[in-house]
Amino acid sequence: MKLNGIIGLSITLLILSGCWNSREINELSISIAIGIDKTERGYRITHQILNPKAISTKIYTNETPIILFSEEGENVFSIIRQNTAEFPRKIYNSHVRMVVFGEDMARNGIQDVLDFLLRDHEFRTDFYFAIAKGTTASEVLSILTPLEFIPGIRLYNSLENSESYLGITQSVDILDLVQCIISDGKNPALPGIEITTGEKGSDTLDVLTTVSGKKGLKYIDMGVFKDDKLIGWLSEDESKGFNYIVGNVKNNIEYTHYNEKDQITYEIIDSAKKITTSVVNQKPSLLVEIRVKANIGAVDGYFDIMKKENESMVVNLLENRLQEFCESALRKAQTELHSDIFGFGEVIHVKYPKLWKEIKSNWSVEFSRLPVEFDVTVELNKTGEISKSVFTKEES
Amino acid sequence: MNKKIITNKQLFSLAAGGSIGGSVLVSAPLMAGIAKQDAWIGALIALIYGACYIFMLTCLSSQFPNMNFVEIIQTLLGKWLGSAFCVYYIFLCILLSAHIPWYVGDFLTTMVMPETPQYFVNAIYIIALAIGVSYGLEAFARASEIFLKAGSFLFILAMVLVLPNAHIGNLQPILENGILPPLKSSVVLSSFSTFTLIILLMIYPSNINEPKKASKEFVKGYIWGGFISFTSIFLSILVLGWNITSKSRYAAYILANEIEIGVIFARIEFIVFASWILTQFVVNVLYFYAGISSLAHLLKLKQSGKVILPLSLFLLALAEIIFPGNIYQENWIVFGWVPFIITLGLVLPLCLFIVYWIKRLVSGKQV
Amino acid sequence: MKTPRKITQAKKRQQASFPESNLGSDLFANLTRIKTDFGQNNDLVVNVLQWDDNPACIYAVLYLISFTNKDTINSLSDEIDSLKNKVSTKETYSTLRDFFSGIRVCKEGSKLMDLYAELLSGNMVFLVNGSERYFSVLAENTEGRAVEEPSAQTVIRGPKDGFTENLNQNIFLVRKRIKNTSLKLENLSVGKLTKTAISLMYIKGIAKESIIQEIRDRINRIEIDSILEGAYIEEWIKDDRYSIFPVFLSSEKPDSVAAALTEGKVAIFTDGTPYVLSAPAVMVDFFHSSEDYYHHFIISSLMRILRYMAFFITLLTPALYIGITTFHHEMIPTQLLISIAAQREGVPFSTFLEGLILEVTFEVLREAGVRMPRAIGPAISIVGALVLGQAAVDAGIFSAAIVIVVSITAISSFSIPNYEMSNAIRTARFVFMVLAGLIGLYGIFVGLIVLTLHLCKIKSIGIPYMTPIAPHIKGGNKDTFFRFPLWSMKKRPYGIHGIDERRVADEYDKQDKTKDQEFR
Amino acid sequence: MKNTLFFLFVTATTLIICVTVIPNLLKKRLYPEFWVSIVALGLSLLISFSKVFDFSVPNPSDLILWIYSPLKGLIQGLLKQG
Repeated sequence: MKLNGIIGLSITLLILSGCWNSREINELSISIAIGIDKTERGYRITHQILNPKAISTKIYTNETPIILFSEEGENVFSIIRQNTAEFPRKIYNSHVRMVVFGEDMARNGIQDVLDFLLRDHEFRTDFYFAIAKGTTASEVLSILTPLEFIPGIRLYNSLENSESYLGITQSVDILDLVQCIISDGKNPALPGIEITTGEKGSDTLDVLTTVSGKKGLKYIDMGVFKDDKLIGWLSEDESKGFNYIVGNVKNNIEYTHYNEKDQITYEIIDSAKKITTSVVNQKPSLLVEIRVKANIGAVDGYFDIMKKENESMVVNLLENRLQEFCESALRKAQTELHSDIFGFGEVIHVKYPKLWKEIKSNWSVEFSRLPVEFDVTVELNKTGEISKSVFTKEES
Repeated sequence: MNKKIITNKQLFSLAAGGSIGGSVLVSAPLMAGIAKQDAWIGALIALIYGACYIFMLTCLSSQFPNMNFVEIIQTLLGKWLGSAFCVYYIFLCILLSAHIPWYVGDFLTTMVMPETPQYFVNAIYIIALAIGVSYGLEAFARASEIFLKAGSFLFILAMVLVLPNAHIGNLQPILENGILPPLKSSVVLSSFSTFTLIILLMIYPSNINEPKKASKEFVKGYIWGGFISFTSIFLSILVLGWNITSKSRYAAYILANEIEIGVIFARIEFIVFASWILTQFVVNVLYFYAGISSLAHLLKLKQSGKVILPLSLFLLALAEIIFPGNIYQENWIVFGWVPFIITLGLVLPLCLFIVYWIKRLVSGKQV
Repeated sequence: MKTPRKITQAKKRQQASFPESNLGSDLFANLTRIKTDFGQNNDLVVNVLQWDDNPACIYAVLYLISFTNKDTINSLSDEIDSLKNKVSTKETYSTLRDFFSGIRVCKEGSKLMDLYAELLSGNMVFLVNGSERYFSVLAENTEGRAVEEPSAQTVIRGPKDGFTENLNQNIFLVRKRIKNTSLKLENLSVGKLTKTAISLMYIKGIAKESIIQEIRDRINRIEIDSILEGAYIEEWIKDDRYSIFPVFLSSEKPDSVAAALTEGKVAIFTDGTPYVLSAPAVMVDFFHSSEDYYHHFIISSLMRILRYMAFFITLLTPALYIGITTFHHEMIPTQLLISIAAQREGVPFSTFLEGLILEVTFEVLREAGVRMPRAIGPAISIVGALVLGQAAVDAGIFSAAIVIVVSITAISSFSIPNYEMSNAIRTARFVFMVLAGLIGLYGIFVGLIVLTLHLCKIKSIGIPYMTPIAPHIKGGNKDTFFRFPLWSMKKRPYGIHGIDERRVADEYDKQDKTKDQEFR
Repeated sequence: MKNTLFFLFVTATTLIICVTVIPNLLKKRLYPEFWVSIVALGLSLLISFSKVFDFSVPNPSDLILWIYSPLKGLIQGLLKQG
């Protein structure tokens, strides 16, 4: 009997002492997006926290789907913990979908925050980054969005969608970002978010009941970094060029004018890049070959695309257009920003390791002088459900 | 004589499990720290000379088909020197049996549940360990077949699922700093996955049902284990890049974090942990078993099963103090573990081999 | 080395209570003796008869009326009447004996103890005045349940007859299926008090001699006063007595016992129970149904995979749910997490407690379903479904998700063909739930490791339980996870069979198999 | 708190082993087993004491480091980066 007592005691000890990390789901406040701003005191961290009651389809409430939570302090981790002092539930960060940096924050450097995000066990690696262009991250996170009630998830989804169907953004997760920052021959570029203007504020539920005229969020431009500091923005066209150069375009719409007012619209369905490098007199030069497959999306006017001689014209128009994008992106990066966001340095590193060791330390200067040529090849694939424009008059 | 007999297939599993368990989650950061993007070449090199090393072990032990390692040491080195080496060997086994629970506890309290005290994680693990050892070699060898299959399957599944995230650019430039760094890094890998297999000599020739074909299975098992370790290092570098790999603590787990294919195959990094703990468990039971059976030989214990429980408790206590923190642990691996295992795993068998040859030459002359 | 000595001691004790005494030559003295030994037993019938007023021709017929078949008694008395004229004075005993041994199963003896045994097994005993011997005639009442469809192991396709409580009937049902002289039967009797008849059945040459001998030895070593069901034997002769996993395949279907015999297993029949044990049985046997072999092999293989999935679902689903929702929230997809979180708003219990309460409730419902009278079964299930499924969730006491989890577990636990295996898994499930509640997935992994170790450790009559998975047998996995076509299962399961290892004739390999297809 | 629980756990387990296993060993005259058990239990108790009362016990890992400290420079050259 004594023995049973002791065994029971030790098992109870073992069990009583368990459950340290157990937390019921309804005791968590699930953070979906984090905004980080630079302030005078240090940082302002904004959490977008789910309100499960409002999202649940069964219970009707008048509450907002998210609760915004902001705290200011000197140190990132301590701010995140600070929240517990005011908030009934511990903030849970494993489901963070977006991390939004305020523009000031990005310009001051994001390296220290990234170290924390990698080190803390709650943060996974599958969230994306964005920069609030011209505004603060907490502003961005405070905007409610229709269709997808949770703004953080909306931001995540539309970033992925705009990457695959628009080709002006790039989704960057923490490993990519860190690799870009620590690599000598590559600099990161992150998508920017802008708040679209509207008369009505978008931080109450009322916004979901109106149809138009509200504030919204939109991905626009790409922020170019040098190491971990934001130094400038690529415009929409330059962002496109950037994405073509790094081979990040999967599907995209382009249009060209074949005369003054009529346009041909293309749907890019595939794009591949190949960067080759050669060294002449200890000076590297690059050739970027971009191969693009495109369908015809629309033809205005009476242009007959089925004519043999017109085909090459159609192709040339698009090739020139794409070349323009790429060149403008390169020009911006080389002359204005001096930041190698395309990873040309890495290409040289792989091909000419010895040369790279010499020019590594001075790469941003070297990069600005780097001769780069573009060779865009377009392959026309399909013409859609109709061949010629139906309005083309047949000459019979 | 109720000698425990295991099949060749089980030897394969034990060797492979032993080789995977020690290395798969731990060695990639160290190797990437030394050889950067060429660490995978180091893994290949380690695999090649490791196979030769295993072959040497089988050559040595097949000369003494009815003895285990402790008996071989005592026969070749004499009573006093032999016993000294045996004590050192037992020290290795017991120390390692406490290290592995520490790794499991450290992993869990670092990556998954930081608020749980490590001794609690260790206690649950060590209970399983004690059950495993007390069930005996035969039962455990059978279980190791299942552990190896399940572990390999889960690991390969994870590696296949993470392939879409691979960037071939992370491997380039190949051999930027010459062949020397990969060679150096291979020493680290083999001190985790190759030299540790010395413990299998406790069972290798004497407990096998078909000793003639066994050496082949031994080498095959090692190669399978080496292949899995290689895959983990290769993909860590391919996906994470050498820089993040070398700076992460458990690279393969972070690697599995990257798995995201549709909705189904997302957030399943725990399968890497599952495969790791399965193979880790194989290694750990082997160490504990080797420790206890050599202790039994040295002190002439009649019923060695009776000391499992007290020793398990000792392991639990030892795991609490063995590494004060992971900074200590990472230094210890380089300055303690590598020379320690090389002494026992490489130098000792080589010495035994030489002594054996000398003795044979001497006795040959006499005949 | 201990057991044989124990047996002799037990025998000595037995002999002390029943003194070794022979019959005397005086009929009436014998009868008095028997009557005193039986005491005030109303069902002992002693019929003293005399032919032709000859004092030498006095004989007595004894039987237990509850045991004997009335028709047999009637026909016997008719037969005796016809004998009347042939009987001479001196040879009454031998005449009677010779006559009956010609037409019925007859046993002779002279010991009182054997006589009692004969009476107690339902035979008629003849005693003749002046003879020191008796003989008994088989007159057992074989009336019992007719052969019916098995109640616990039902099939869609395949034979629908099931074993009954009658031993001879059961043996007949199996013998009918294997018409071969090498089908051997051994009769044993176990139980000091009950003297239950046990029969071992095997096919000589196919079953391994060492296994038969082992089972025989172990059964002989049993020392218990009563055996009322095969489970008593199983519990006594099991290799690892504390293991909850069954190592004897119990079946109430003659066709599956016949199949087990052809695989080289040994069947153990116990009198008085419709369940027949077969051993050695390995883990995978408990996931096979006799129906697997009656359907197309691809379909059967899929069914088997479903059953193995059901095994894991039963074992792990509640534990995984508890572990993941209380420890590893990062593993749940965000949308699912939101919906679970919304469901759990306002639920008072922790997930672990919720799971535990509902699982226990389910077990209670299941137990109630087995024990209660048939007629109120539907009522209970309605109450159970309504209370658990609807009201508890609506009232906000339990979350809907946990009800789904428990239901899935319950349903899958019933798709495991063997009830004992299903019980074992359901029991293990609670351990996993506690482990998951303690430390999450890690606890589940360690639990799985220990479970695997345990399954690899236990044996069934010396055969490792996980054969042919661990130890892995090359080519032995044709009838484990999948069911390969019958013609490709050329050998009997490894480790069990004796000399005769092939199932499919050797010549079949050499035949030109394309010939069959030429007809098309 | 955690240390106290650890100490209690180790002590309880030691007690269980002392009650169940040790008398058996003595009864069967398995003296080597007895001494191994006593040493193992004693050491684990010592370690758990050290956790609660906050004194340090020698760490076997330090022993290994000390044994191989002459090789430190060699290993440093061999296994550090480059």
